[in-house]
Amino acid sequence: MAYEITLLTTMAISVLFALSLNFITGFCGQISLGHAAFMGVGAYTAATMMKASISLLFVIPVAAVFAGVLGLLVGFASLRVRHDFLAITTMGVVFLFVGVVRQQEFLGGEIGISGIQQSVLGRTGFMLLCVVLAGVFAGFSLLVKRSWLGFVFDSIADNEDVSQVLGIDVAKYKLFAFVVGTATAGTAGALYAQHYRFVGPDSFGFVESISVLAMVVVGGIGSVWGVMFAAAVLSVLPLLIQFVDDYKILVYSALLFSMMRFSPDGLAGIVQRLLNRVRNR
Amino acid sequence: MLYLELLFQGIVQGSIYALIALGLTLVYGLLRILHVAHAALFTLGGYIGVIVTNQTGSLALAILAAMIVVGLVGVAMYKLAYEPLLSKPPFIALIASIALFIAAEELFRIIFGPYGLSYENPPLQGGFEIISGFFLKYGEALVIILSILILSVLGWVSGYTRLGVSWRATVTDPDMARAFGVNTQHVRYLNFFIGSALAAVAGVLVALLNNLVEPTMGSVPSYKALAIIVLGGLGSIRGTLLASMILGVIESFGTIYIGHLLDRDALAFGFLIVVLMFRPQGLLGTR
Amino acid sequence: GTIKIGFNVPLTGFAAADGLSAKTGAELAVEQINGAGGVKGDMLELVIYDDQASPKEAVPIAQKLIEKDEVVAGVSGSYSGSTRAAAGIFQEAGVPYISAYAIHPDITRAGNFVFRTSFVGEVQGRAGAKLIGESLGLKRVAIITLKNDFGQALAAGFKEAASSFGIEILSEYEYSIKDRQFGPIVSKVRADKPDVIYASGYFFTAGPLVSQLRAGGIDVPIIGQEGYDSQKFIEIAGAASEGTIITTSLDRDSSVAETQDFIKAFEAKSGQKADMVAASAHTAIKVLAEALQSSGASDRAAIRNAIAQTNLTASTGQISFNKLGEVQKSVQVQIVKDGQWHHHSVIDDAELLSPPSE
Amino acid sequence: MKPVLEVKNVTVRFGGVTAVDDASLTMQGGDLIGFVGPNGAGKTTLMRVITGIVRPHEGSVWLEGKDLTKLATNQRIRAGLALAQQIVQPLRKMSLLENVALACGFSKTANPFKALKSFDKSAEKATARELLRRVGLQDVVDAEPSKLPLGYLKRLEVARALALKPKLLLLDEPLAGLNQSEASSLADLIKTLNQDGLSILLIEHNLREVLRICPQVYVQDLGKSLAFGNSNEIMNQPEVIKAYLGES
Amino acid sequence: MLKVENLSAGYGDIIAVRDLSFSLERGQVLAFLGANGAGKSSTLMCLMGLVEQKSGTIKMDGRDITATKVEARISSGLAIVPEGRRIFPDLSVHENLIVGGHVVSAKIMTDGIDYVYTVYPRLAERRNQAAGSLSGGEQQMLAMGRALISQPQLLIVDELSLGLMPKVVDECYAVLQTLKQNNIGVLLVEQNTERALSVADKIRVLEAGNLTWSGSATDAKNNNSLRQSLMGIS
Ligand SMILES: Nc1ncnc2c1ncn2[C@@H]1O[C@H](COP(=O)(O)OP(=O)(O)OP(=O)(O)O)[C@@H](O)[C@H]1O
Ligand SMILES: Nc1ncnc2c1ncn2[C@@H]1O[C@H](COP(=O)(O)OP(=O)(O)OP(=O)(O)O)[C@@H](O)[C@H]1O
Ligand SMILES: [Mg+2]
Ligand SMILES: [Mg+2]
Repeated sequence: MAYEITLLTTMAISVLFALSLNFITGFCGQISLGHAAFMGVGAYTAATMMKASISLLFVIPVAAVFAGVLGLLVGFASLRVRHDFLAITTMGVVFLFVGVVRQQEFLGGEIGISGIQQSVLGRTGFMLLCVVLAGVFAGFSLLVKRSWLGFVFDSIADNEDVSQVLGIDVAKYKLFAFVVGTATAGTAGALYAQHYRFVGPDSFGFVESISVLAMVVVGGIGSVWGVMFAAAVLSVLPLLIQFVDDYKILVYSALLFSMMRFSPDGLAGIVQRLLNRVRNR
Repeated sequence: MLYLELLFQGIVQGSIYALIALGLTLVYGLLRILHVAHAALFTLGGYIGVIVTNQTGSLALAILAAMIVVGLVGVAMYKLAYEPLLSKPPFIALIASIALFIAAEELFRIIFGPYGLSYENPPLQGGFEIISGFFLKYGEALVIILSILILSVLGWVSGYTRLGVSWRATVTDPDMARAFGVNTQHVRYLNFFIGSALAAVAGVLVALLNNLVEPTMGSVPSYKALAIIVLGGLGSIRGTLLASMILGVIESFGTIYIGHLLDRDALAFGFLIVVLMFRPQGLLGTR
Repeated sequence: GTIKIGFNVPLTGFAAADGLSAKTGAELAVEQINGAGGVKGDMLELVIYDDQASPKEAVPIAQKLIEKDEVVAGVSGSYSGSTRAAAGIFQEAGVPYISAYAIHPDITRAGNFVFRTSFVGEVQGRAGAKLIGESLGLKRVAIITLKNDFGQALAAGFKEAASSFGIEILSEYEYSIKDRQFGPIVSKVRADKPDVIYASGYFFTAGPLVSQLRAGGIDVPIIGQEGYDSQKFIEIAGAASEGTIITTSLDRDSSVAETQDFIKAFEAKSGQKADMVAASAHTAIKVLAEALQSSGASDRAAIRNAIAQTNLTASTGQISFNKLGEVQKSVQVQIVKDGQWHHHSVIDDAELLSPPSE
Repeated sequence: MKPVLEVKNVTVRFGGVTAVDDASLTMQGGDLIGFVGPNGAGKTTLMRVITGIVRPHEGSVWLEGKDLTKLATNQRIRAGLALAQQIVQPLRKMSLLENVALACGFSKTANPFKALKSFDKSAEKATARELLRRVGLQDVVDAEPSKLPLGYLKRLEVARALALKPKLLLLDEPLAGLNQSEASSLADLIKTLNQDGLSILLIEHNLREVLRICPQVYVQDLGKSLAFGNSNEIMNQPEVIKAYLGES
Repeated sequence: MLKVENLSAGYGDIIAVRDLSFSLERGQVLAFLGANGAGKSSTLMCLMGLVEQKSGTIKMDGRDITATKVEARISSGLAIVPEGRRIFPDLSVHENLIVGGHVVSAKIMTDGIDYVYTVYPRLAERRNQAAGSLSGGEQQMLAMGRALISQPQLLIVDELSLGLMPKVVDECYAVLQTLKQNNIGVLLVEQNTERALSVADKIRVLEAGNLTWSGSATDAKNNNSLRQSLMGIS
């Protein structure tokens, strides 16, 4: 049972993290290849505070705020650059984040921060906290999708210039998406620090940014349920397919590739097609 | 004197970046795909280069073989992986490309082993002294000469020949290019062939300079080359060249003078971000 | 019956080469032990998981080893990041854990269930300082540091001890684990005109580094450490590798029977030359088996106590632990001669090499 | 009463080309002005200056006495401008109905927090449906824009602009691509809208329709204001004939 | 020289034109008329091979080109001025014209470009400007010019006068007259019905993908109900 708790916690954190990217990329159409940096900000903030014996429940909001502030800055960058330029700029953010963090003695430099204490919640309690936070944000995402906010996001994702001409203050909306998405990533980061009780510069690099993007795309970009499912599965897939051993990553990447190649709209797309087929019978 | 040497080292590095990034620019220009798996072709080039050299003893033959094989693999990659995704949103192809890249790294490891390969009798060792105390290695000289040669030929073709104009027409509107008789399919094959062959050349040369090819050899170029083509202004050949050289030189001086503040990658990307904030379209990009 | 031993090791990713060596070394040890009748008649079984040298993978793997596979003890065949993350989990669960070759000091500080059969980075760095300042009598040093926990720990130890050996540090350069092109550093080092270079790295970075330093016309001695310790280093650097001196755990020319046996058996099993990583993993398993033998494989606390009492001659020399679980042994110095690693000297200064004890 | 639109001495240069050269124009409330001039005269550019897509090098733009020059496009739209562009730009992943409904909801989309609090779209969809009917697109409200021919999209642009309930409507060649009967019915709609009190500035090369519905025309050539006044009189001026109509 | 029989064309499941037959001789102009979405553009693009042909045959000078690729059709003398201009925005004006001459020899191309610059001096002025920054009308001239470079036997023009000022419309129609005199066939789609009737020899009217009227331009002019439906009140 204990191991299952670990898996569930891992899944819940990934779901929260993936949904936070989905908010920016799936909803508002702003592609980010550097999302792990924001998780990193949250994780480092939390790790430093927890080392100073500050309670997890206080740590989480602070981590969210720190990540959100950085998110706001990157959001401003997104007002200058677009599309592929934005993708690479955000990618730059994650490299810069890792590069800066690894030079900071107070953040443990290359070595990172370890020996973080377990919280008072215990492993089960912590798992429940993670699941609840992921659930709450999923609910919020679903709400946004139904609201006019979601409608405006659709139009910005579609064409920013046209949105302007329809009287939409694109900049405000983009900043909003960035702040919400990155603050949530910061929250996931705080949970990460508690869960692994270790943070290091390499834990929040480009590879992690791509993994989370893969979760969003495999789930079906913009689809809340799809992204949740994909994040849950992909986060533990490497552990589940341990038995293929040496071929683990090969299998993982082959699955990812096939998914893109044969169902580019993700799991959500597959489900949609199946539903259509059933309905058309 | 030291500055001159550092500058020169920057140019060597820049030339390698340019060879790799150029293929990426070609692909991006034509298909708007951020072709990360390009770096896997670079690694493949390195492997073929070392293996053929070790078998035959001829570096020239190895370069040729690497160009042809990798060029064809590039075309196959386009055909099997990208062509079906062209009408999809760009990040689909990006993720697919990353997946391909990871898979390729794993295949290299499984096929050639994790330890990497080296030239048994590394060719072009040694060098000559241009001015006193200033060594130029044969390998580095070859890198620079080949890059200049290849890049100027390409620049000339794309800017001044009918073929180049057709290529650029295909870039902006493939359907209309077809409507004027451009065989866009051939253009794409050729594009991938040339771009991949260039990556292969870079792979052989880097293998030569390091005397090592490893499964993960492509990890640096995989993202740095993306930064370069963006910095240059996506799709601009001259921009790519300029950005490669600037990054090479910045990294060269940066390693020595601010290496303790920021590593090479962070340096390169920090520079990229600063430039993009002032020129969102890249150095030589147009909007 | 069988006794399960957990083994986390990087089989994919950037550290896969060392991972393969470690895995082969550990498997060799298990084969040898089982071939000799196992532990009190029970066969050892390695439960191997790939941790990609990443803490993120290592944590769930440690949990799985402990909670799902119910191993009696664990051995790390991995780098510091993942080993350190896993160590906390093993400690909390009260399962003994031995790090074969990861160098970070915090690993054993996770608690009393965690041991290490190789040197802490700082210790080896200090040994490097003694080697340069005293044995070689060279004073003006340029340091080239691999920018990760391994390289920085070495550099820290080196710098700490440098002044006591009269060493003057002219300059220090850092490079990242992905770098293979060192042109700018070579140019600058040449301009610095040092007497000797102290450069950290793994064989895949050190190979290109050493060959580029030599090709750049720098002919002063180059001192490395156990990261170089692989035949592959010599293959990559080729002729340029001649004369490179390193501090490590494995002495190829050792007269100790265990070491010679290991080298032969490893080459027979893998077709590769033995290296430090393989020897260390081999040693760690041997240490664990010895403890199982003396304590029985039932009670983990008893196993821990048995490990703490270890006094064993293994392929990397005489092994015993201090109260923190750090190994106390002498440092081997090897030099490349005619394309092979050979004995150069031994550094045997108990005070200088004393590992941290708390 | 303040003029609804004032363009004062606007100049725009692109590199060496001066697209708009010291152009001025004043529109009173309720005007319907035909904006004509040769190809490349800078009409679209001036229109873009008015909507804020292009920043003028010199000059200013005023709407009902309010200086717009420093405002962003979306703020100008909220101040009462609406634009139907020459090159159609539908939101391609939305149906026509959604395209228009989004514009109808402009009071709900003023900022993200307001938008987050609003869920109901039925009123906007009803209005959107009515607007699409007015431009003759009632049969394709649920179609995807990318599958529709140009003429439909032109009318979508107009419907979407109307959805913003503007004080001043800017139309850039709305009739191009429509056949003559379609064009004249859209022109009738424009006329009706104007009679209902909306001020409209209409760029159009379809002179027949311009002369039919616009009481006044404003002519621009080589970026400069050439003439302004009663349509029929202006069109008989020799310099207009020379620059625009040609000999025949 | 062009003979089309029972042509159907469309996009996937959508059929845009059904069962269309017509023919055209050298020196003739055939104009398609009809409302938005009638299938005019689809027909033209199908002739070029750019829209999927579902059934029917296309013959050029007696040769069946139904199954041939786009490039082959260009070589057999077709050229198009597409709807919405579709010039190459990133290329300069001059380079756009070079693409227009992709299939012909360098000599023919150079002559063609010179000819276009004399017909449209505005383009010569802007030869090095990126085509995307041209005004709407300038782009239309460029689209027209680009199609003329390869000295086509059959010119296909979709919406010739779209966005052109009256003076330039006159010039373009003058060019069509010249082409007619040079024995070149023209397929024309035109919303300006009067203009179309003035130059065309034959008229075909499409409605919702079906051919609903065909006849000579003179017949069309005299057919009141037709004029009514195409020109609205007049
Ligand atoms: N971004 C740009 N860069 C360079 N020149 C430009 C740019 N935009 C417009 N121009 C030039 O400015 C002039 C005016 O263009 P504009 O589009 O305003 O003309 P217009 O009056 O709308 O013409 P039309 O009736 O043909 O649409 C043209 O000559 C055009 O080539
Ligand atoms: N890319 C496409 N995919 C699907 N359907 C299309 C596509 N393009 C056009 N259609 C459909 O084909 C039909 C005919 O369109 P076409 O563009 O040929 O009309 P048209 O007569 O040229 O109209 P217009 O006068 O507006 O240019 C329309 O019903 C349209 O919806
Ligand atoms: Mg215009
Ligand atoms: Mg049409």
